Amino acid sequence: MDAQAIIARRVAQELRSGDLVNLGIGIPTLVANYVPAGLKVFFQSENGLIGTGPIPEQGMAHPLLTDAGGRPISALPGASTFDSAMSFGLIRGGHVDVTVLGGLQVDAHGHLANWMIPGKMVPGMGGAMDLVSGAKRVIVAMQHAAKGKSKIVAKCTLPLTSARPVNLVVTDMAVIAFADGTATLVETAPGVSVGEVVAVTEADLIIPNAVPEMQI
Amino acid sequence: MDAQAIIARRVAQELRSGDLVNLGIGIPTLVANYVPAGLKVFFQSENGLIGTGPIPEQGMAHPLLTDAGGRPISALPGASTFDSAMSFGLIRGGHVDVTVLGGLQVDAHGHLANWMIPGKMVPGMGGAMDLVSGAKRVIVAMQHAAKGKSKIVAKCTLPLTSARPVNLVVTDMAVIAFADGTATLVETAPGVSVGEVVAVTEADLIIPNAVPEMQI
Amino acid sequence: MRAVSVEEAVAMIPHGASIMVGGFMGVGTPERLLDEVVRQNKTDLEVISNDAAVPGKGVGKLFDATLVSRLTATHIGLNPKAQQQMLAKQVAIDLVPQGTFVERIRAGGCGLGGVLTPTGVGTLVAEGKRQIEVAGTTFLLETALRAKFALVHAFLADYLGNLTYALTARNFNPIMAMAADTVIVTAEHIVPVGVIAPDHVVTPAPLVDYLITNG
Amino acid sequence: MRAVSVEEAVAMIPHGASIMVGGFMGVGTPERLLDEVVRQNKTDLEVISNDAAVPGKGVGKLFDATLVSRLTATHIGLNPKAQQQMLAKQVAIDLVPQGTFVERIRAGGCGLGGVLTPTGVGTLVAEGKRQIEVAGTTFLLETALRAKFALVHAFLADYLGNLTYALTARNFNPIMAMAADTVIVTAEHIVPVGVIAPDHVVTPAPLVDYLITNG
Repeated sequence: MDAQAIIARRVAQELRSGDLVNLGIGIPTLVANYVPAGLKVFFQSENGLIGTGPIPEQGMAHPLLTDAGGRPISALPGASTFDSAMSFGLIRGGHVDVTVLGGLQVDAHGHLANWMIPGKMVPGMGGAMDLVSGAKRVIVAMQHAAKGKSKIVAKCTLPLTSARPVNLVVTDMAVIAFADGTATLVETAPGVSVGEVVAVTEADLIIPNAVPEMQI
Repeated sequence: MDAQAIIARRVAQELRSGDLVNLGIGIPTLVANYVPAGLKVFFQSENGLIGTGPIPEQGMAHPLLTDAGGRPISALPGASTFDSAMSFGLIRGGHVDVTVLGGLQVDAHGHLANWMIPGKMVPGMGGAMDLVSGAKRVIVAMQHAAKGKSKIVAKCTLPLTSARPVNLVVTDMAVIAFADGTATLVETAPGVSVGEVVAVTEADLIIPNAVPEMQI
Repeated sequence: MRAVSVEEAVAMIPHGASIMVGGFMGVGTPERLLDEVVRQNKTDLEVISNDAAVPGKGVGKLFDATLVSRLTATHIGLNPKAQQQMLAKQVAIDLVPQGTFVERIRAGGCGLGGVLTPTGVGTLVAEGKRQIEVAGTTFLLETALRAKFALVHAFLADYLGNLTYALTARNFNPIMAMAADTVIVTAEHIVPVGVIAPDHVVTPAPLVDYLITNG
Repeated sequence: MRAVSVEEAVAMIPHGASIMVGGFMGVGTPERLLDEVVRQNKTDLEVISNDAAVPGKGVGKLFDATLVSRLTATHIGLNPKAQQQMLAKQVAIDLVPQGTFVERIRAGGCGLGGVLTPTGVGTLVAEGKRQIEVAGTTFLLETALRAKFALVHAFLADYLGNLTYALTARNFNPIMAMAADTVIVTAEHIVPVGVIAPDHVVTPAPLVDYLITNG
């Protein structure tokens, strides 16, 4: 299984029936592919839709029905559309149960940096700051390391997305939970040892006696 | 012509084609009866409707279509309905061109008191404070005096509705305009002399050389 | 969303709970929920509602049964019982300008701490409130308002909980449906999924916790 | 509301004007108005728009023609020309979180001085802003945003100016339609009064100043 599939499959396990879920661009988008058939989850697209469905069949796309990147999507029966004030009222107001975002860095306190590399990448924060500040549960889906450097750091060196810590980080190597300013190793990826995770992780991790392997 | 008809007819002359107009309860409600047939005015009911029409025919009323007092109304073709946040967004945001309200007192500066008589009448301000603070133009429609006492006073003794002065007061005796903290007698009612208005008015009035009579 | 009976839904509301009730002079108020609140005799309620309606109708029923300990509203002038209970100090009443009332609830539902409004500056309403100047204009800081329960009346609800409202019965309902921990809805008609077009949904399904079954 | 040609409408916009433009990545953007802005070569525009779209589409066309002097937006990452013009300091760019962006515009349209949001507290976004504590929580004070013109794209407009929007093309359009001195609208379809049911109107007619005639 490739790294992205590991991450997306594991994140999908965090979703509960009835949840309103917002998926960011990149790996988070893949999570929708791994939601069990019986689970009724509402996906929000922050440009104004609840009930996003898969990419439409050839010739069935509508130019006025897109995701936040402007790509054609479909809407499931029971979908609803609304303006951006409502969309971010839902996000900031805690009505989104789970948001899944990509990350550049997450630090030991659970602080996320994912919107800016000063002097290099200044695209704007879009909806990320509101999502991290407002969603009930924030999950970061990202590679554990980039170019051999841990993305789970002692302290973020990049500008923060929010002062509010994330709840969970799911990587291709581990699941790490954040609470009360600490990071706990919750699971390891298949074939990855606790020692390997610790070796590649810059942040201090609390290691419980038993760390199960992801069941994906 | 009775006092109420004089006031309502004269206020109706202040409306312009395309205006969005909010009429308060009492004399202001009567203004709708005197709008010239050719004039296209939108009437707002602050409980969530633009395009209020006359009281429906017997048996045609709908329990979910009422004015702000809960009485059945009708809606004209081209009407729109909305929630209370939108309704007061329209009011506070300056999208209502004219609001016509009743008054207990208006003082020489144009300050209106119309929502409370301490120890006696404490019904709540409803939408009045937002209407006076937010509408582009505020017109007070009221009797000039009550029980022989001028309702146009030197300084309001009753709690103010807003710090923002009203633009015009129309009574059964006169039309008075307010600007820059002063009150100017603009018109007199048919058969009422300038002297009579001045005699019955507590507030100081600026009296132009020529004060025309209402053309109603 | 879970479909429940009106008895089951109201049984969840404890005495002393804060409840937002939709409606404007009883129009768009979930009457069946209020009838059941009266039947189950829920006391000491902190009610947030635009007005006190009139005796026998809407929120007026709660005053008839003296179930209200506190009311946040914009106008109570048409309900003599609410006025009497206020004057007798049986009910604490907070009177709020209507535009401020709805913005405070909207702020509560949208995760805002409050809003700056010009309404009430220089009046009794300003007493005890922070005044904040922006670009030379003075505004009142009005803070967010939330409740434990929102009792909402819709026109159509689908099986998922998507809601529409009819005419002037919309009023505060969709705003309150965002501003409470638990949202309980009655609907004039419950319809299959897909009957309501996505563009016509006013309250999206995930906001609704309980839908009262009909008939 | 007055029905006018697209040439007539754009001729009213002076060089250097502040314009809000509806749309999200070019979806729901009034393309005909932007094409005409480019044709009439309106320069030094202060644009308020969610994003810079992509070259050749939506607001992207204004960057192709280097007509923008200032952009207030939430994201410009998919338009390399906007990024280049920002880095070359040809365009001043204010980046705002998307929820804050829409609330600032809504405040401007609804007569509020601003809102208190938790978004951005403890980040670069907080720099230079007032922080206000309410009940122990810190919020940023974000102030109202308005423009001289709003360029809005609707799905249906009736002869009076009532508007509806389609699917995800609604986005910022109805909010911006409240927050500008002059509101100019294009619609995919112009229909007789009564075709749009009152409960389906999203932008009531009195908010619209000019409707661009079709075909």
